[in-house]
Amino acid sequence: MAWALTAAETALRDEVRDFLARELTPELRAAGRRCSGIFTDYEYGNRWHRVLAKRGWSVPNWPVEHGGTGWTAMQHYLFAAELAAADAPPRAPMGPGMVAPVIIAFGTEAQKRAWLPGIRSGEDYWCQGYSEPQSGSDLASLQCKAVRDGDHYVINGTKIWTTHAQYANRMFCLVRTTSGGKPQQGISFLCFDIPAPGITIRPIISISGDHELNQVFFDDVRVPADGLIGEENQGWAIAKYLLQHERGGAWAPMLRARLRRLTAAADAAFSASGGDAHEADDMALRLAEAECAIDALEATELQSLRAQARGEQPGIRPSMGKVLGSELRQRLTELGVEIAAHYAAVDLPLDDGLQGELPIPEDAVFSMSAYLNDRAASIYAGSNEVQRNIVAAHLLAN
Amino acid sequence: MAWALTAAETALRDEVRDFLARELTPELRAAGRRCSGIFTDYEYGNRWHRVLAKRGWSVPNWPVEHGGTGWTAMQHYLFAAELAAADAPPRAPMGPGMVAPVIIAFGTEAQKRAWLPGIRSGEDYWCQGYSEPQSGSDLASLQCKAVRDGDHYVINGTKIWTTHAQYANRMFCLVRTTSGGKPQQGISFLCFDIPAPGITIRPIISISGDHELNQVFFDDVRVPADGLIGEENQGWAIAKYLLQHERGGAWAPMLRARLRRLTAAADAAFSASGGDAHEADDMALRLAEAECAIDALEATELQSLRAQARGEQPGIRPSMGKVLGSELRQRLTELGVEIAAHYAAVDLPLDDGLQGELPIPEDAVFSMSAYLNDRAASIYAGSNEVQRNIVAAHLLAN
Amino acid sequence: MSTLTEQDETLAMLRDSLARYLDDNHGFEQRLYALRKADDAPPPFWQGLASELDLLGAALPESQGGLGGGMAAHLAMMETLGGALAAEPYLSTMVIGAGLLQRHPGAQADALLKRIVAGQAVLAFAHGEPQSRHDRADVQTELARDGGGFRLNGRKAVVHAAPWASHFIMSARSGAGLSLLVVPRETAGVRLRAYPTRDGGRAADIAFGDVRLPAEALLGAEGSALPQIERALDEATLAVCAESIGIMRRLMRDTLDYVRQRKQFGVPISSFQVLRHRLADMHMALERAAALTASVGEHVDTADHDERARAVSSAKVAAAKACKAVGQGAVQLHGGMGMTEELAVGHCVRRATLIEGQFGPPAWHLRRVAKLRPAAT
Amino acid sequence: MSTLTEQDETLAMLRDSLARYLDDNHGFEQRLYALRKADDAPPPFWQGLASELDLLGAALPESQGGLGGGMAAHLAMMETLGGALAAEPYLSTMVIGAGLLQRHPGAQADALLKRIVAGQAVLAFAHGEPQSRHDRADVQTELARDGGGFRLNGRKAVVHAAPWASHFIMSARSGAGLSLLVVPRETAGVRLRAYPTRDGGRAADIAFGDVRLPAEALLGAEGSALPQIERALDEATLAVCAESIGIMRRLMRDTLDYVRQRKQFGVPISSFQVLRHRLADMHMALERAAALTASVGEHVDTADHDERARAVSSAKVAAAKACKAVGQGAVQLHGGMGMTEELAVGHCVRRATLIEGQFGPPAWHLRRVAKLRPAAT
Repeated sequence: MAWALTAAETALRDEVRDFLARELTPELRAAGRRCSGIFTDYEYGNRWHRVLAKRGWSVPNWPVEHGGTGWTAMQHYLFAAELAAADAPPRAPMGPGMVAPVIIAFGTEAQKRAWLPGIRSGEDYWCQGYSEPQSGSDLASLQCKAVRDGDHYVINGTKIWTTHAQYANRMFCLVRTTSGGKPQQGISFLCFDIPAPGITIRPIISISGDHELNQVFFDDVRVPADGLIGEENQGWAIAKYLLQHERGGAWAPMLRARLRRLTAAADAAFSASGGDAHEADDMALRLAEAECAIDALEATELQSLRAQARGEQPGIRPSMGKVLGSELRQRLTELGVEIAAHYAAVDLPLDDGLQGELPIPEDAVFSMSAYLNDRAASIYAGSNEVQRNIVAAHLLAN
Repeated sequence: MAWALTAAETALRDEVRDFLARELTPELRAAGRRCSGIFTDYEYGNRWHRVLAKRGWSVPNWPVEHGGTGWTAMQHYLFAAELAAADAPPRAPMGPGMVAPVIIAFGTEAQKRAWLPGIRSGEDYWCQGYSEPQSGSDLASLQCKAVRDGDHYVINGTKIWTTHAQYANRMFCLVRTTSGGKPQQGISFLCFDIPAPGITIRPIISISGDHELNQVFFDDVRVPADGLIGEENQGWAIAKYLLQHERGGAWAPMLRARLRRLTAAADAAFSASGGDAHEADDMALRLAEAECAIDALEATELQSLRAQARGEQPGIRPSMGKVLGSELRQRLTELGVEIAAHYAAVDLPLDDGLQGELPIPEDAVFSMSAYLNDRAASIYAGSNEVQRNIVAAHLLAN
Repeated sequence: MSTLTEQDETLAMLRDSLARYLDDNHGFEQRLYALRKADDAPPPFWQGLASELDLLGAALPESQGGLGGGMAAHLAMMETLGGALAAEPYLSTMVIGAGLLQRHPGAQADALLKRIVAGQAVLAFAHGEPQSRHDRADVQTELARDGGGFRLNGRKAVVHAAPWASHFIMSARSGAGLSLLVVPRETAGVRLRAYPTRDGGRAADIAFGDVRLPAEALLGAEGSALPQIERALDEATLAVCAESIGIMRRLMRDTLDYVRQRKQFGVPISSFQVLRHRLADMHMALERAAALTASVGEHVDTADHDERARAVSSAKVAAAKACKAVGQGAVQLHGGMGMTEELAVGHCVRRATLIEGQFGPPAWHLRRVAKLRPAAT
Repeated sequence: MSTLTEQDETLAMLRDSLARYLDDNHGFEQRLYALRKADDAPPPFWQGLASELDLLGAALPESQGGLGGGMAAHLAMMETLGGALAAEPYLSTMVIGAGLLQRHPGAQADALLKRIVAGQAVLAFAHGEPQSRHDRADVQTELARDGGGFRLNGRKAVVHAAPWASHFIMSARSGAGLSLLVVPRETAGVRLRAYPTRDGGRAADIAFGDVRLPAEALLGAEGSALPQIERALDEATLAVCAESIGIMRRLMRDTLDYVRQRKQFGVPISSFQVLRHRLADMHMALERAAALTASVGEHVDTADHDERARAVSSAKVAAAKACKAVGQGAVQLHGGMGMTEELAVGHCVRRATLIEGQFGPPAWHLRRVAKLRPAAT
C-alpha cells in the first residue's frame, strides 16, 4: 500500500529510481520480465548483480563491515519494491542470501576473506547441496558422505535439485561425516570449488521445459578440508540457521510487480476482446482479491522487519511468510494462465522471436511457464506441509 | 439437471405433484421453509409423516413387505426431489431411516411386529443414543453401561447430542455390556421406551438458539431385556451398519430446493436495491457455482442409486456423499447470509410475526439460523475428518 | 519513531486498564445476564466505562475532553472490547457518532459530546434502509423544509444500538443531496421495531412519520453529508476489523486449549495433522488481518478519500476472511461443544460471522478495491 | 434399460481394444519420441487407429460407415486416449470436424468423411482468433463473394492440430453472418505459424490473405453457422472433460503408488493425515467430474440448445476444478519428482492444465450457466 514515506525513505526511493533508470538496461528488464522461475539465468542475473555491486547495493542486508548498507527495515523493503517494480532480474540467492549469512555467522576470518568479496562482486557463483533423492523434507536423513583424509575430505554420494550447478564455480554442501547416532548428528557443512574431478552434473528438465535444476554425483571427490564451516559433525545447527534465512525475506514486492503485469495483460486482453464485459469484470474481482492478499502479506512482512530491527527472533515468521508468499505466488500464476486464454497453450521460448508477422503475446507464453515453475514454490525450501507443521507445533507449545 | 424421464417416471412425478398440491398445506409448507436445522420440529414433521403414511409413502425405502414402495432408484430420487421442491417439512430420520433398517436387518420377527408399524404410521417417535461426552468421533470408547438383571437391563451413564429426545417415546442406544478387551467388543444395541424412571433430559441450546439437542442421563434405569437387538456384546457391527445408512441418501434434492430459495431471495434483494449491478452479478456467479456443484453431486448420487440397484456394496460412497453434501450445504448457507446483508443480524423467531408494520424479510432471518445450525453438518454423523480418513484408507488399500 | 513508541505505550496502558475492567465486570456469565436484561438501555458496564474508567473519550481530541488517541485508540478499544464480546454501543456512539459530531463542531455538538463521554448519552447511526444493503448513498428517507425546521419521512433498517440510544444521527435526502441530522429518540413520529441481534445486542427498524425537527438538528450544511458518511463508515469498518481481531484471539486461545485436552482414539486431538494444519491456517489468517488492520490504522486519519477507501476495504477483506477461517475452524475443532450456547466459542463465532458482512461482505469490498484501481501503466 | 446395457458393453469393448492398442503402441517413451518428430504430421499411432483398429468412426452413424456410438463413443474414446495422453487430433478431426461434416451431408462432406475414417485426412478447426478468447461469435475473418466462389481475409489463433491437418474447417463472417468453410491446407494464401503446445501437440496461428475458394467450400448455408459452431464446441468441451477423466485416473494411480513407497521421517508419506485428506479430496473431485460428464454424455445428443449449453458448461466446471485439484495435488504429493520431465505426472499435469482453460475456464462457464438460469419462480 502506498503510504506517506519519511524524508529519508523518499530520498532513498528517488535515488534507487534514478539508478534504475540509468543502469537497468532494456535487455536486463526483458530478462527480468521473462524470468518465470525463482531467479534469472546466470547470464543476466549475474550481470545485474555486478552492476549493483559497483553501486554498493549487491548485498544490502549484509553487515556494513562486509559491504552491507546499514539501511532500516523499511529502506530494505523500499529497495526491494523498486527493483521488483522495474522488472530487475531476480538474482540467485545461493551466494548472497544463503551461504554468506552462514559464512558471516560461523566462518573463520580466513573464510570470510576468501569467500565474501567474490560473492559481493559477482565473481563467484555458488550452488547448494542439501537435498538428496531419499532426503527431501526429511533432510536429516541425508547420506552423501565425506571422509577425512589428511588435509582433504573425500566425498561420495549425490545431491539433487541443485539449482544452477551448471553455472556455479563454488558449492556448499551438507555431508555426513559420522554414521550412527541421531541422524542430525554427524552432519557437516562443507564448501568447495567446482567443477572438480569426480563430479558429474546431470541436468533435470522441469515441467516448464527449463533447465534450472541438476543432480550432482560425487565419486571420490577430494576437496580441501579448510572448506569446512564450523566444527566437523556440527553442521545441523548451521543447516537450520540457513533454512531460516532461506525462508525469510519479502515476497510482497515481487508479488506486486507480478500483479501489475497481470493487470496490464488483462487490460490488453479484454480491451481487444469484442465479447461481453462480464469476463473482464469477473477477472477484475479476482485481481482485486489478489491485491488485497498482497496488502495483508506486505503488512505482516513490514511487521517482521520491524520486529527484526528490534532484535526479536524470527520464530515462526519465516514459515508463515513462506506459506503465504508461495501460495499467493501460485495463485497469481493461475490468474495469468486464465488471462492468457487460448494462447496459454503455446510452447515457445520467451524471447523476441515471439513477435513477427503473426505475433504471439509474450505474457501469455510467460504465464504457463510461470504456472508450471511455481508449482515448486510449495515444495522447495521446506514443503508447505512442513512449514504448517512448524507453525502448529509453535501454537500448541505456547 | 432436468433430463427427459421415462413414462413411468413421469407418471410418478405427476402423481406426487398432485398429492402435494392436495395434501401439503400452506402451514406445512411454511414449516418446511422455516426448518433451518436438519429436520422439522416434531409437531409439523410428524404431522406430515402421518399424511404420507396414509398414502403409503412414509417409508418408501423399506422392503415392500414392511410397507415400502418398491420403486426404482430413480423413482426414489424423483420423490425426494418433488418433496424438497415443494418445501415439504424434512422428517426426522431416527425412526424410518436409522433404527428401522437395523430392526429389519437384525431384529426378531417379534421386534419387527412391535416396532415397524409404529414407525411407519408416525405413532412412535424415536431418538438415538450414540455419542457420549467423551465419545464423539471415537464412538467405540463409549462408557454408558447396561447390566443384565433378570429380564431387564439396568442402565447407568449419559448420552449426548440426542436430537428430539424431548419428543420421543422410544430410544435406541449403544450401551456397554462388557468391559475389558477391545473397545469395539462388549457393546450392545438396546431399544426401550421413554420417559422412564431414572431418565433425565437436559436441553442443549444450539448457537442458533434452537432446542433440538439434549443430553440424556441414566440413573439405574430398568428397561426390558427383549429390547436388545442382535446378540449381547455384538452391537458394534449393528452400529456400523446404521452409520452407513445414516450417511447415505441424497443431498441434491434438498440442496436444489435451498438454491431455488436463495435465488429468489437474491432476485428480490437486488431488484429492490438501487445500487450498482455488480453485486447482483457477482452473486449470480457464485449461485451458478453452487448450482454446478449440485449438478455434480446429483450425478454421483444417481450413480450410487444405480449401483445400489445393481446390488453393489455402498463402500465409500456414503462417506463421499456426506462430505460433499454437507460442505455444499454449508456453502449455500454462507451465500444466504450474504444475500440477507444487514438483515442477517436480526434474531427473531421464524414465524408470521416477522411481518407487520415494519416487516423483516423471513429469508434473511432464516439465513443466519441455517448458517449457524449447519456448522454442525460437518461434525455430526461422523465428522468430515473421519469421512476423509475413510476415503483415503480405501484409496490407499486398493 | 519516538512519538510512535510513546503512543504505543499509551495504547498499551489503555488496553490493559480496559481489559482488567472487563475481566472484573464482564465475564461470560455476567455478560449474558446483563445482555438478557438490556432491552431498553445498554448493559451497566457501559456506564462503568465512562464513570469508573473515564475511557470513552480515548480517541477524541484533547480539545474535546479526550485523550487525543485518534483511530489508533479506537482500534485498541475495539480490539479489547471484542475479546470480551462487549463491542456495542462503543461503535455507534464513539466511533461513528462522536466521530461525526467532532467533525461538526458547534454548541449543540459540543454539548452532546460532553454527555456522551460522561456516559449520559448513547448514539445510534440511523443510515441504512431496507433496500440499501451496503450502498452508502442509497438513502430514500425524505427531508423537507418545514417552516424554520425540517420534516422527515422514511424508514431505517437494522439500526444497531437503537433501542439503547438517546439520540440517532440519521441520514436523509432532499433536493440538495444527503444530510445528517441529530434526532432525540423521544421525538414525536419516531417509531421503533426493536429486536435482539445475533451477537446479543439490540437493533431496531425505525419508521419516521412526518417527524418535525428544528433547524439546529442539521449537522453540517444541507446536502453535503455523503463524504462525512463515507468517512464515518470507513472508520466504523476498520473498527470492526479491530474488534474481530480481539474476538479471534480469544477463539484461538479457547480452541488451542480445547484440542490440547480433548482426547479421541486415546490421544489428544491436537496430535492429528489435519487439525494442526487447520490451526496453522487459522493463525495465519488472523495474523494477516491483524497486521493489515494495524497498518491501515496508522495511516487512515490522514489519508485522502480513495487511499482510505482502498485501504479500509482491503483490511475488511482480510478480517472477514479471517473471521470465516477462524470462526468455522473453532466450531469444527470444538466438535459438538462448539455448537452449543454453553461455551464462549459459539458466542464469539456469532459476532465474528456478523462482522464478516457488516458494512459489506468481502465481495462488496473487493469490487470497491477493483473500482479504485489506478489505470495500469 | 436393456439398450443401455448393450451400449455399455459395446463401449467397454471399445475402451478395451483401444487401451490395449495404446499400451502396445503408445507407451511413455514411445509417445515422447513420436511427438518430438511430429512437426508436420500426426504421430504414427493415428494411422494405426484407423487402419489397424478401424476405430475412428466409432461415433459416426452406421450410414456413414461408423459404429453409431454417438457422443457416448466419443467420450469413451477421449477418456481412453486421455489416459495415454494421446488426445490429438481425435478432438479436432473426429469430434469437431467429422461432427460438423456429418451434419452437413453432401457429396463433398461424405467423401471427406470416408477419407477421415480411413486415416487419410486430418482436420483442424480454425475458428478462434487472437482477440476472441472464449467468445464463440467473435469472428472477424472476412468472407466475401468472389465470382462464383469466395475470398477470405483474416487470422486464426492457436488452431490445434493445424500443422498436422490436411483440411481446415474454418469460420468467417460476411454480411449474412457466420459461415463455415472447408479449406484444404495447401490452398494459396494460407500461411501457418506453427509451434508446439504445452501438451506435446502442435498448433498454429494462421493468416488467410486473399484466399480464394470455390462455392463448394461452403458448409451449409451462408450466414447460418453459429448454431453449428456452438454445438460443435459444446461437444468438444464435453469431449475434453472425458479426456481429463482419463488423465486424472492415471494421475491418481501414479500418485497413490508414489506415496505408498516414498518414505520420509522413516515412514511412508502415505501415513501423513494431511496428505491422506488431500488424496481424498482429489478423488472426490475426480468422481464428481466423472459422474457428471457421463450423465451429460447420455443426454447431450438429444438436448436442445439451452439444456445442452447449461449441462456442458456445468460438466466443464466440474472437470476443470478436478483438473486443478488432482493436477496440483499430484505434483505436490510427488514433491520435486513431480516437477520434472522424467515422470508421466508432469506431462499429465500439463495437459490437464490446458484442459482447465480449453473452450473457456470455469469462470466463463459459470457465467454462461448464470445467464441460462430460468427466471426464479
